[in-house]
Order: sequence, then structure tokens, then C-alpha cells
Amino acid sequence: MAQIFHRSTNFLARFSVFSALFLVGLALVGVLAVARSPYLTRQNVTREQPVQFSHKHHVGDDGIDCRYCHTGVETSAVAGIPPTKTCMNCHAVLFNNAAYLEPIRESYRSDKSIPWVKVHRLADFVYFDHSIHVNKGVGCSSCHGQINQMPLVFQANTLLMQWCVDCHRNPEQVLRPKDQVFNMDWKAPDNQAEVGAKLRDEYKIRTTAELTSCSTCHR
Amino acid sequence: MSAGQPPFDSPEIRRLTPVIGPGHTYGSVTDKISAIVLTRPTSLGWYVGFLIAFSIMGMMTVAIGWLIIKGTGIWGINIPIGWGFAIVNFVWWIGIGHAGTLISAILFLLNQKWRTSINRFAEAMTLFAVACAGIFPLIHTGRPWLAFYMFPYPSTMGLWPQFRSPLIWDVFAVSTYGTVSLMFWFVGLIPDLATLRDRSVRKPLKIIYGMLSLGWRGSARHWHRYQSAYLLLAGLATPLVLSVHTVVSFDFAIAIVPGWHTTIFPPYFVAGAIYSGFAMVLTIAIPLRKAYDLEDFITMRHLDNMAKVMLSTGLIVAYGYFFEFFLSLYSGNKFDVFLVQQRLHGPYAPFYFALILCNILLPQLLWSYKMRHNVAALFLMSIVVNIGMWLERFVIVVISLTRDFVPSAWGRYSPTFWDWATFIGTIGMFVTLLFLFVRVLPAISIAEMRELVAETSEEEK
Amino acid sequence: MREHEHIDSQHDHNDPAGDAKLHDGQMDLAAVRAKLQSKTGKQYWRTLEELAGDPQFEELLHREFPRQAPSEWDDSVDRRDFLKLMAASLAFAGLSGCGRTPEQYIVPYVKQPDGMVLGKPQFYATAMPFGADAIGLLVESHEGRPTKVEGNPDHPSSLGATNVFAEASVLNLYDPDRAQTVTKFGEIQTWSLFEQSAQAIAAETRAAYGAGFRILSGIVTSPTLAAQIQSLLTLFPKAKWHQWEPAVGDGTREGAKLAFGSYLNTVYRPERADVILSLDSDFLGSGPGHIRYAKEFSRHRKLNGPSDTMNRLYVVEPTPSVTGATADHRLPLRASEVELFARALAAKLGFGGSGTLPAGAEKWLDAVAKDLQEHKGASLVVAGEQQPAEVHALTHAINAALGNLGATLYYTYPLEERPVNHLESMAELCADIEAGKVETLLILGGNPVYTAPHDFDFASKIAFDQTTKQKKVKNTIHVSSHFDETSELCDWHVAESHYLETWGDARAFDGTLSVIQPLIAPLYHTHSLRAALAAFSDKPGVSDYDAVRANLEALGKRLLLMSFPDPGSFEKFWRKSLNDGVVASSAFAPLNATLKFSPANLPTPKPAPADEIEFIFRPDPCVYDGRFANNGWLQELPKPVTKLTWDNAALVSPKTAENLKVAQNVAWRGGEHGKVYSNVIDIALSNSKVTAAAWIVPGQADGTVVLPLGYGRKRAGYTGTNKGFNAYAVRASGALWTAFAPSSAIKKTGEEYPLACTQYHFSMEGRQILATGTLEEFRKNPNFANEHAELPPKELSLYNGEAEFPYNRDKWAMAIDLNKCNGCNACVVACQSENNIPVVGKDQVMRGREMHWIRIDRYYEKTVKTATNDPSSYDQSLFNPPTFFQPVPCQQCENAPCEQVCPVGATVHSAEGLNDMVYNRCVGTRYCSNNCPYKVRRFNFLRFQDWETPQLKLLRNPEVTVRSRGVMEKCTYCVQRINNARIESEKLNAPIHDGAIVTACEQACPTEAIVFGNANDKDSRVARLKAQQRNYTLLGELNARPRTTYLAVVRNPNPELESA
Amino acid sequence: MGEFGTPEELLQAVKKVREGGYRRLDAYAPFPIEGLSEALGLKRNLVPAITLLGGLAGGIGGFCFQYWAAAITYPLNIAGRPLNSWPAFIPVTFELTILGASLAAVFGMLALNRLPHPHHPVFNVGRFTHASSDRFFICIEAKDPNFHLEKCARLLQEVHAHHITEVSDD
Repeated sequence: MAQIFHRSTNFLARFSVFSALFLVGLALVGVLAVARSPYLTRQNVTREQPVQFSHKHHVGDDGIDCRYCHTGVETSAVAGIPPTKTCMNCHAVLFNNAAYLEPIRESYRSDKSIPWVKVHRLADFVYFDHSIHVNKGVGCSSCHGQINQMPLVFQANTLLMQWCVDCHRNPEQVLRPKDQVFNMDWKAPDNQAEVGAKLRDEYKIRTTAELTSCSTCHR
Repeated sequence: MSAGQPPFDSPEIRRLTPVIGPGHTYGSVTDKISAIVLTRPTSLGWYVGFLIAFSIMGMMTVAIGWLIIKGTGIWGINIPIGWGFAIVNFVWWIGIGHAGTLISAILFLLNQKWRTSINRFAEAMTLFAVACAGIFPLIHTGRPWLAFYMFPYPSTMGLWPQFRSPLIWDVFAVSTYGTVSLMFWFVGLIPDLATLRDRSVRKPLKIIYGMLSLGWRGSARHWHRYQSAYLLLAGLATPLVLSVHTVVSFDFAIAIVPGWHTTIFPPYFVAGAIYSGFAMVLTIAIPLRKAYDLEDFITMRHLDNMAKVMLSTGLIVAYGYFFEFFLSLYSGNKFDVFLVQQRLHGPYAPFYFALILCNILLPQLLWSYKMRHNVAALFLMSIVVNIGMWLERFVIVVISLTRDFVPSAWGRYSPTFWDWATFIGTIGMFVTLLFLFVRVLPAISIAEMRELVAETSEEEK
Repeated sequence: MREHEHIDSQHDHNDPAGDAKLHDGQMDLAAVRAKLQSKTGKQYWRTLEELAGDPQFEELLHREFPRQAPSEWDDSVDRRDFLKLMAASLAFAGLSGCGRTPEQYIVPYVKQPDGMVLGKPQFYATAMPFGADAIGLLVESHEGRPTKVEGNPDHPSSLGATNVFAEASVLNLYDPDRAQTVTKFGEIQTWSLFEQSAQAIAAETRAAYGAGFRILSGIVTSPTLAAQIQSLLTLFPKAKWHQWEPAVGDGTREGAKLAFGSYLNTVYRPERADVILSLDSDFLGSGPGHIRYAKEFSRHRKLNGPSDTMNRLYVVEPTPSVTGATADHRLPLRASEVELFARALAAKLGFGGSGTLPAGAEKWLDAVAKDLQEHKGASLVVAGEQQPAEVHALTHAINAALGNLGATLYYTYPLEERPVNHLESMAELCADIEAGKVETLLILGGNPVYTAPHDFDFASKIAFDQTTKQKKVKNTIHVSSHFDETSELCDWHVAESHYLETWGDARAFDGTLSVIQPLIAPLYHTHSLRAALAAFSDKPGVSDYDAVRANLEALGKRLLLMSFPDPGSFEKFWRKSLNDGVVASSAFAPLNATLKFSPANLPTPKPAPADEIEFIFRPDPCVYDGRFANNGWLQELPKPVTKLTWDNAALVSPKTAENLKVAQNVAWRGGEHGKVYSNVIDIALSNSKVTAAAWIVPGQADGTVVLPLGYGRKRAGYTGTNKGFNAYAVRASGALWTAFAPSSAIKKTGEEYPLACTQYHFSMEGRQILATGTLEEFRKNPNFANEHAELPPKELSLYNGEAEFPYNRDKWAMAIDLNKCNGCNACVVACQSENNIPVVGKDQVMRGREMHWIRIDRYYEKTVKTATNDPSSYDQSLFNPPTFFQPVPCQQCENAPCEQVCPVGATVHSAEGLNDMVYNRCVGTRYCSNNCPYKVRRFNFLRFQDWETPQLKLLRNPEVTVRSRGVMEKCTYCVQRINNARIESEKLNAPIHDGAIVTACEQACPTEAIVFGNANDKDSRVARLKAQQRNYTLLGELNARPRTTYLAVVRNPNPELESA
Repeated sequence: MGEFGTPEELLQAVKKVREGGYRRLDAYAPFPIEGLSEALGLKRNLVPAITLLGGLAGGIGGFCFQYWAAAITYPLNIAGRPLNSWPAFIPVTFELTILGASLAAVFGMLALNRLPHPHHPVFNVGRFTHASSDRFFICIEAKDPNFHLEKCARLLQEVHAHHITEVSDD
């Protein structure tokens, strides 16, 4: 009989076996990578807003304190998006005829809320509480990044569960003195390790086991 | 001949009832078996049978689709009976699968010649049964699309499966079992695929079989390694097959539910598995040898031996039932004792008695030689045992859950249309796969048959 | 910590467009309201979504799951779903959850209300008017949405607890089937149009000095509403005010009149009574003040140790009630025989006269009489609301004779602004209508067409007569929350506001006045009864706020003799009243009433026909008189004793059932825990008939059939229509509470009807589920509860890793004192409300899939020696079995069997020892439920949650995950409350003090039977309870080590009766 | 290349050919023949060793992974059991051992046999199709140091080969 296969098929056959295995592996890695990619987490993706509100200008340049607008941050689970009224406190006078502020004035006149695009979205089913973090020496910038340098706000971290848990396992890495919590430019000192450990005791932060219990965040 | 032979495989008997019809040569064996695949025209019966089976399988897909739209609530399950048909069928199918591996692996190790002609499709049966079984753990979950949570993969949540749960053991046991069976089966197929390659006349077939046979050319060196690999696989598959049903039994034995929480489960689940498995092999073998007149290869001796295995495993199972019963009473555990009473005169008592009838009483007929050599009767018996073993799982899963610790929570279970559709559907799938198998692959290991011819010819000298 | 807050009318507290971080995609009610304004002329709409122009409205119109009770799913396949099959399979292929979620928007306030902190619930004090009572409440509000009703500790009628009706009332607010606007002949009208025509009618009426103007209301305890009626009656001198409260008997009122010559209100002080006799009174389970009475009663039943004393309760009743189940001695007597018993008792106490008693009751009577006399001044006799005036009069006499007046009970002026005999009042109205004396009929609330005695045929009085082509009453106006049986026969229908939507006031059982302050502006175009009434007055359009405020000022001056020199001083008084939820010192002062009545000269009663069957009518424990028929929570709530849901049934005793050849059989699907087939019987009674399913109730008096009211509604709404049978259909004015008919009046139709019963099996099968004993036994052997417990020693472990999880900080635990629990169900509804627990509908309940996180098991002590454990197979022990209730939430085991078997770690232990359930990790293998010995886990077999109905979105508690299909769920000790309390304490670096965390069930419990706290804190209430010897573990031998433990029941029987 | 009818003939032939001093030869048969390997002087193969390694890797790896997942990366209190509840980890460990071993055995065998190998000179021989059914072949390779075409042919004739063909390698 004649050969059914050409000599080259020997190589082809073996090559295809290996490459098949390789491709399967690659596909799996790919899926896992996409799940962590900005495409899904929306990390570092800036969003158009109905009014191009610049934190850089208000916080960075004007030095307005976070709490002026986000009033609930120290007392409530949600920091709170300010009502139009808060904007008008100043903009009734400042730039009170600037075109780009029209939506604000419109909202104030018509008593219709401004639909801000939500930037920071935690994974579903998480019950996050701002107040306890702020009260235990976790600074805004630890999670939100340097808002004071963001013309338009983007999400600075993945906000994936793994990211949350990393910090709940050893909070020392981010703890800062309470008076520094709202300081956007705070940088971790070189000896953060021991400072953090000291603060952890000082602020009576719970054990890792308690912080990583499921019901700490999920209800 | 190795020492591990049961008496019924002694030379005299072998001469009386040969494992292969007289007058076969290497060539004739090869012709006959490969013909089924290559030359023999596809019979009308095959088409009809295939269509029926396939449409039943279609019903299964509909049932599953509906399940995904609506949720497991379309089944009869409830609180307290969280597991119903799905798990019953799962255990039943897995059990059936075991006979295949047993025949091909354990009997191979015991060097039982008579296994050769049945091991191939027995292994196929294993694969298909495991496929059917595998469906259920997936779809019985409330959110099947998240079933991948049960596999260990680096998730963005930083969570891993909970390895103390018997269900995770199941995941590993069943997937390992599937993989190993597949490899075992394929390795066995390689030389036959080569045969088909060489004997097929049409080019496309040559190419397909050629690829599948990986260019096998029967070199002595290859045979050398091939045999040791095959032997090793057999050696590995043997403990595996035992472990799989042990793990399945853990699903129940580890739980605290009265009627589940008992140490006797592993051995008698395994015995039960083999029991039902051999029943299923018979159920398939008998029509098969008729349809493709393979009586020369699957001889009465095979049927006789399988019947004997059924008889013996059946007795082990009976022993299991007895001791389950006895231990519950002996333990004095009020919950267990109550459950035993429930089995005897609770709402589901008829099922229990039907089970006793099918699995213990009727099979005793197999003591009779005439019974074992009456093909039709044997076929019926195999069906009966299949039903009986299904009932066993039903009794274990359902009755135990209907009457557990807190009387206020007692309930009942009855299957819905969709329970039945899914169950019967898997049977359709099983048969469909079998039809395809006999059509495109040699249902009997040609190479091993040749070996057999060689040995038998030696003996005749 | 929850502080009461008060609000005033200017306070715009109704804009729910809160921070979307809490509840994304929330409906903007403002938009809806705008739309509503613009609607004119004939238009119908079904939901707010349509008005708000919501795109998913189409979907909503053809929703596959009915609102409130989703997924009435049957085995049949409907075509539309079938077509979706392919699509769904595809979606399945593309693993949901991997997709990219769409943008979300945050819709902040434009002007944020002062005092509101986003994400923080606020609590407002208000009150729920209910019959001749008002239940003081604290209502939780999230961004202006009332979500949870709790008791107001400062209010005398609730003392911080609630009952099922109060808990479920918040669902009524969001009931999608509520009437949403004014209609005339079923067509939508504007309020102003109504006011115009009201004024027109008023003008005519005034011309006729009010002749022909009639008002029909229920019991009115609201001073403001009463004042409004008064002013109208002065405006229309010849007008009349009729009252009809279907489920409250006249016996109470008339009894007082009989005894004292005038209507009086009776207030009990069970706390002071050592011996209590209830004459067919369910004073612990229903009626004015029952929450408070239950609390007082249980406080006098508290046992800290063997040395403590207990009160003793005797109950004589025809059918088991929660009071009867709590009793130390219970005597089943037909309702008509209770009077005989009362007479006999009076005779024993030396009033002369006598009563012949059924055999067996004599001995009982002697013992009770003796016991009562031994406790003069510390005893109490209570008569049932449904008992006739004679029984009440006798009771007053007996209490007087026992010197209980002023000690264990006292009298006050009636709460009702104008007490009348309702039956006569209704009869008069009907007669006048027949006589053509009625021009205008204004029906304030209620549903007379449905509830009036059938022989009055009220429908024909107001309906348009097809034959004569005319109406007997020219103008009929109905004000009610739903467009019901009465509304559809009236010209005008005014949608009534929910009590959480409008200002009002009401008096509690002891006269205490509460201002009802709204938590949300009306969701629809609804108005209060008072406003509807005012439309006819000379001063229409006075706002409820002003009216209530003005009235309170007047009351303050007149009754409380207060002076408000300057507006500021009244403002303070007003704000304080709002803040406290009660008007200070407004409770009625006790009167010293003198008995003008001697039992001796009571006319001898006409003997009840002994051979005939006695039919008695009772308000249903879940839907009351039918007003809650459309409330899914209450419909699905298992009735305390029968454990039936979604239906009422004609209740019969096992013996009677045997005579009537009525039986039950357990269905295969659902079985003991879901579905029971029962015989259907035709009942011919009072020249009318009704078809009902029979149900066998152990402990019911033989020869008595109970017909619960409130079901068989023809026009209640999606949830309530055509559930059960309508007992009003056979209720005649002549036999309002008790009717007699020969047993031939009951005919088996031969059909069987499936009833959804959540617990059919009532025997403990000799297992130590409940530990019970008597006070003597307890004193002899304080440890009786744990004697038979076979707790395995800790060392018996495969691992010696015992010390690995010490729980040395907070160790949450619960103790349930079964001695106090009376099975009232308040905890069940509270839990449902707090934890967003779905309603699954009758079909699913019958499949054994109800979702209640806490269930109340009901057991009869004597085990029944029948194979089927079927009450229809009559057994002597079922004549009057001791009944016990056991609330079973998740036991939070430390060695939780469920956790070990979960393949994905969706249920694990927290560092504080909670058995966490992580819904979003759960894949739904149901293994945990199988392995749970207490069967407290609940599974979402289908998509039970209603995701479509917008109103129900507003209802949900944002603190708790709304579970999706295919997920296991269970009690978590209200972990959301624990977490919030922990966060607050962490901010202060202070420990969580005992009582800072109150679980929903504990909060609602009227008897303080459920106690939650930190077991590591030795002084916590829970730790002290667990330290008691009565404390035992359910199924301790399984070594699951539950955190929830029970305290054994100790009954205090009378030795004399025990010996028998 | 020489063809034979029965295993016995083949064995004879192989012995002869090896006595003839040829080492680089191979025999082909439709089924394994006892003694053929010895006749060809094949040394024991590596498959068992590979299998053992695979098994060990699967087992040890499996247990360590479980320990890591349960006790190190996210320690959780499950039903009050210790973090390292090793008895519960045994079943999975066992299964993984088997899996590792079997995979090693199969792929090891294929690799050692240089399979897949669809193209091979011997397939040039027309009658070689019978190698997979009822004929037995010997092939002396040209690479053999003392290979000589005629000599080989003669040798094969001496051992009564039915057909003798020259296998061209292209």
C-alpha cells in the first residue's frame, strides 16, 4: 500500500498535540486575566459626567475638604453625593452664568436631580461602610487614589474582593494617623510596617480573623 | 495461566464452553469484527433505534433548558427533601459505569480470558454512563452557571473550594474516573484503529482512522511498552473504581441524616455498583450479540459468568442491607431505629419491598443453571436488577430525608414530569452514544481476540 | 442606637430619591406624582412604572410572576416561557457574571431634607389604629421609605412589642392593588371634582336639615375624626351616624351596660393576677390591649429558679386559641355552654342562680372556683369578645365578688367617641334604607357589603336595582383603601390613605391618645377618612395636619386642663407628643363603677340544643375580618394552631369529624410539610349555605364547628381574591356569633380540597424536642430539662483542635423561653419584614417550600398511637391535648453540620460564631439543608422574589441582600443589625452593651420569650437565661452545639385537677 | 523485510536474524507475542518509573494544595473543624495520585514510542496492511552496521519468509 500520510505529518501530528495543550492553557489564563482587567473592573477608566466636575480644581486647587460635600463619610455607610444645593452654595455667586454650570442651575430650578455616572462600584452583595474605615485611620486616598489630582474621577483600584481582603488581612500597610485621613497627599512613611502595627493597636482594630469573616461585609 | 483463577475458569469447563467459537483464525476474527464497522451495511433497525434514542435525548435537553429557565423548582424536591431524582440517577449511573472498568481492569489483572470479548463495549458503557452521571451534579445545583465555583481556580475573590465537603471529593473522583476511563479505553483502541485504517478502502476513512491510530504499526518495541502501560493503567483503575463509589457513598455516610450516616456504605455501595454494572452489561450484550450475530465471541460462557458475578455481588448487597438494618437496631440510636421502621411501614414502604424483591429475592433464580443459560430470562433478570438498584438509591436518598430529626419538618417527595423527563432522557443519551459506538468503532477488541485465538490454538495442540 | 425623631408637615420627608449607592434604579416618586397631576379624564393605570413611563412596563403588564405571591408555577408549560428556552440556553452558554455590567447613575437630592443622613435609617413614633385600640409604633424609614414597623416601648398598648397585623401593615402601604385615586362609577375623577359634588350634596342636605344623610363607620377612637363627624352632625341635625364593626361583638359593650347601667371600658392588669380564668377570651392573642396583656402575663410567668412563683391560667373555650394553648388547664366547652359555666361559677361564688354543666366540667368548676376564692383580689376573670352580654355581665359581677376591681382590672369611660350597639345600628340603617329614608350614605372605611349579616342583604340596599331601574340610596360614597365589594356598588369611591401616609390620632385600649404621624406623603391620590368627611362640611380642604393639631390643642385644654399661653408652649407639647408617640397623661382615669346587677335575676337562658351542631364565627388569626386579605405576608403566615396558610377551613373536633365521616389525607407532593387533602362540606345555615373545606383540630369542643371570617373575598386584590370560603355568607343577624343546625346541615360533597398546611405532623415521636414539666416537678428536680439529654463529651473528637476557635470576644447567642412563647407569630412576620423574605404562594407552600426563616412548631404532648399520625383517626388523647409552641430559627451551631458539607464554602463560621450564609457564593446544592438537623434552611427553588412590582422595591430593607433564584437562605441573627451596632461601638471603641442589638424576632415578641445577646458577657440577659437549669439544647445528642438554646416549659397545674 | 504467517515462525526468524549478527531490526505483529521482546533483546522500559513519578507529583501536590487553600491563603472556621482537617483531604489526594499516575503512564508510553507517527517507511510495503490483522513481519534496518541488501534477503529466505520486500524510505 502507499503511505496515507506524508512524512511531514509526523512533525505536524506531534506539534498539534503540544500546541493543543498549550492553547487550552492559554485560554484559561486569558479568561482569568480578563476578569482582572480594567475592561471588567473599570480601573483607571475616566467617565463622562453630566457636568465635568473637577476634583482636581475643587480639592487640589481650592483645597475644599472632602467632608464639605461628602457629609456622611464620618457617620454613615455612604459618603453621600452632595445635593445640587451644595453646588449652588458657591455657584449661586461664583461663575453663576458659566454655560457649563447650566445643568446645575437647571436642576436647582426644576428640582430634578442630576444623574451622575457612578464611578466607584464595589462588587455586588458587599455592604461597605465608609464611616468605620475613616474612623479607624484608613485614608480616602488609600482606596480612591489621589482624587485631588483627578480632573475627572476614575476608579484607582480594582475593587475586587481579593483587593479588599488583602487589606483586611493586614491593615497595617495602609493605616495612617487619624488627622491624616483626609490628606490626599499623604505618603506612607518608610517605617509604615511598625507605624501601622502601632496604630492598629491604638485604634483597637479587630483581628484578621474577625476582619475576614464573611459576614463582616456580606449580609 | 496465572494463579488468580476462580474455579469456574478451569480448562475442562473452558473446553465445554469456549470463550470463542471454534475455527476462528486471526483473519476471520479481524474480518468479522471490523466488518461491522467497515463493510456491513447500516441496518434499518440501527436507524430506527438511533432515532428513537436520539429523540428521547432531545427530551432531556428540553427538560434541562426548562430547568435553567425556571430553576430546580420544576422538580419535586422541597424542604426537607433537598435531593430527589437528580442524585438518585447520579449514583445509579455512576454505579453502572463501574462494571466496565471492573471488567477491563480487574478481570484483566486476574487474567480472565473471557473478559476480552466484552471489555471493549463494557468500557464504552462506562464512559457513557459516567457522562450521564456527570450531568446531574451539575444541573441539580440551583445556579448551574456558577458550578465552576466547585473547581479550584484562582478567582478574583481569592476563594477556593471547601475540601471537607464530600461533594468536592465527588468532583475530583468523578472527573478523574472519567479521564482515566477515557484513556484506558483509547489506549485499548489504538491497535484496532490501526486495523481499521489498514482494512478500510475509502480514503477519508483511512485518514480518520489513520490519525486516530497515531500511526500504530505493531512494532514489537511498541507492544513492549504498550503492554506495561496497559497493565499499569489496569492496576491504577482498580483502586480508582473502588474509590469512586466509596466517595459517592461518602456523600451520604459523611452526612448526619439518619439512614445515611453509616460506616457500611462504602463496601456495599461498591458491591451494588458492580451488581448494577454487570446487569447493564448483560442488558447491552444480549441484544448486541443477537443484532450482529457475535454469538461466537460473546458466548454462553460469558453470559454465564456475568450471571454468576451478579449473583455473588447481589449476595454482598443483600448482606449490606441486612447489616444496615441490624446495625440500626443494634445501635439503639432512636433516629435510626425509627427510620428502619419507616422503611418497613412508612409511606414509602412499597418501594423498600420492591427493592428487596428486585435485588435479593428474584436474583436467587440465578443459582439455577437453566436460568443462567436462558438468554431471554437472563435479559429480563438484568432489567430487574437495574430497576432494583435504582430503587435502592431512591430508598436511601428519599426515605431518609422524609423522616429525619425534627418531626415538625417531616415531608414527602414525589417526582414531577420534569424529573422523569430528565431521567429517561439520560437513558436516551446513553443508548444514543452506544448506537454511535457500535457503528463507528469495533465493539470487541480485535487485537485481544487475536491473542485469544493464538492461545486457544496453542491449547488445542 | 435608635432615637425617636419627630417631623412636621413642612418637612419634605417623602422624596425617596436617595443615594443610589443604597438602592440603585429606585423609582422617582416625584416624577410619578407629576404625571399623576397631569392625568385627566378617563384613564387607567396599573402601576407607578407606567406613569413614570418605565420601559419595563410592558414586561410588567404580562408578568409571569404575580406580585407578592410569585411563581404560582404548575407542571404545565406556558408557550411564552417555552419560546424563551433557546435564548436562555444561550445566555447559559455565555456564563452570566462574566459580562460587563452597564453604567449606573447616582441620583442625589436636589435639596436634602435636614436631619437626614444618607444611609442611616430614621425612626418615627406613630400608632396603628386597630378596632378599639391603637398600637404604638416606631417605624423605621430609609430615605423616606417606611420599611419596618416596630413597637414603641413608651406606648402602653405595645410596650415595644407588636403583633402580626402591625408588622404586616407596612406591606399594605405598598400593596400594588390599593385604590389609587378617586373614582365615580369606576372611572377616575379628580379630588376637586369629588369635593364639588360633595358640596353640592351637602347643600341639598343642609336644606333638608340633614335628613337622609347617613354616615356608616367602624369603631372610631380618633378624637379628630369624631370631632369632624360631630361638627357635621351639628351642621345636619337630622343626619345619623351608624357604626358596624364585624369582628367585634356587642357583648363587651352591652355586658358593661347590663352590669353597670352604662357603657364602660374594661382594662385588665394580668401582671397582678395570680389566678386567671378566661371565659372563651383570647386576651393574649387578640382584642384591645392584647400585646400589653401578653407582656404582663408573661412577666408574671417568668421563672429564674425553682423558688419563683407563677400565675395560673384556666381557659374555657370552644376552639384552641393561643391563650388556650398557654393555659395550665384548658376545658373545651361549646361556646354556648360558656354562659352556663359562668352562671354556675357565679352561683358557686354565692350569687344564687345556677347552671347545669356538661359532665366533667363540674369537677373542673369546683377546683377553679376554689382557686379563685383563695386568691381574692389577685385573681382575674376575662370574658371573650364574642361572648354574649350576659357572660360579660356575670364576669363583671364575679370579678367584683372576688374583689378584683381596682386590683387586677379597672373601668374607664369608653374609648369610642360614641359607643352604640353595632348590630342594632346596622339594622336601623338597613331598615331606613328600605323605608327610603336615606338620601346619601357615606361609608367611612369597612366593607359592609362583604361583612354585614347576610339577611340584611346590604348589597341590594345600595346596588342599582336592574328590575326597578333605580337605587334605594341616591348618593353612595365609599372611602376605603381598596376598591372592594362595597366600592363597586357605590357611586363614588375615595381611595383611603394608609396610616403611614396621613396625619391622624387614635386612642389605645386604656384611653391613651397617640398622634399618628405619617412617614411618607401619599403614594397615590388618597385621602384620610376625615378629609373625605370634611368634603361635606362647611370647611372642606382643612389639612389633616391642621385638624389633628387643632384638635389636640382643644383636647389638651379640655381634658388635660392644660393652658397654652403662647403658641410656643403648645408647639413644645405637640413636638413632645410626636416624639414620644403618646400624648402625655392622656390615659383615662379609672372609674369606681358600682354593680347595678345581680346574676340571680338574669332570665334563664334558652337551653342550647345539645343534639345539634354549634357553628361559631371567629375573626381569622391572620386576615382578621378580611381587611388583611390582600396581604401576602399574612396570607402565607401559618395560623398559630392549625398551621394552615392561604385558606380558612371549617374547624371540627376529631370526634365530630368521625361522626361526620370527615377525613384528611396527606398528599404525596409536599406531604406532611405542605399539602393535605381535606373533605369538602356543604354547610346550610341560617337560610343560606356555603361550601368549605373541613379541618380537624385536636382540642376543639365536640359538636362545635368554627367558621373563620375574612376569607372568600370576591374583590380583594390579586393576593386575596377567592381564597378560602366566605363565612359571612351564612352569618345572620339573629345568630351573629353562634348558630345551631342539625348535623344534617353538613353534607359531604365528596370532593377533596388541597389545603396548604406547614406542619401536619404534631407528635414528637417520643423525642426530647420540647422539655416540659410542672412547677412541682421543677421544684423537686430543677434539672429535669437536661436529664435525658445525651450530650457527647467534648473530648470525643477525631481532632483535638477544640481550642482552635475560642470566640473570646463577642459570642452571639439566643435563648428562647418556651414557658413564655404563646405562638402568636409576631416574630415570623417581623423576620419576614426585616429580612426581605419573599412570599411564595399557596402552590409553593403546598410543595413544602415556604420561606419563613423562623417557624413556630406546634406539638401536642401525648403521642398519638396511629401509624399515619393523622388527627382524623380519632384518639382520646386528642380530645384536649396539652399544646406547646416552639419557635425554631437557625440554631447557629458551633459544629454546624451544614458548613462541613458545603462544597464552595458559602456557609462558614464568623469569628463571633455566627453561622454566616453568603448568598452570592452559594451555588445551591441544597446539601446543607439536607444535613441540617433542624431543617431551618430555606431554598429559592424558583425566582420567588418579585423583581417587577415597583412598590415592593420601596418596601425592601436595603440592609439585607435580596436573594435570587437557586440560593439557600436562613436566619443570621439579623447580622445586619449586629454589624451596624458593632460599627457604631467600634467608632467609640466601646464594647457593645447588652440590649444594643435586638433581633427582629426578639423585638416583636410580646412575651419577651426570645432573648439575644453576648454569651461571653456574664451579666447579659441571654447569659443569665442560659445559666438557668431549665436551659436545654435542641437535639443536643447530635453535638452540633447550637448557640440557640431553649428554656423548658413549666406549667403550673392545679393539684386538685392534676390528680384526676 | 520479511513476512511470516504465524508467531512461531516470526520468533524463529528473529532468533536467526539476531544470530546473524543484526541488531537494528524490528518485528511487527498484530498482537503482542510472548517472548518476542526477549528475542529482540529489549531491555525493561521506563513506563513504570514515569508512572510512579506522575503519581507522586499528583498526590503530594494535591495534599499540599488543599492544605494551602484551607489553612493558609484563606483560613475559615468550617463547622468548628481545625483548619488542617487532614483526614478530610485524603480522598482528593488519592484521586489526584491516580490521575497523575495514569496521565503519566499514557503520555509516557506514547512519548517513548514516538507516537503519533503516521508516516513510516514500513507503510510503503503494500502487504504491510496485514501487519494489523494476520501477518507478522521482520524488518532489518539499513542503519545496521553490517547491513547488506543481498545478505539480508538470503538470510530471510533461510528463515522461510513468505515474502521478502525492500523497504524504501521516501
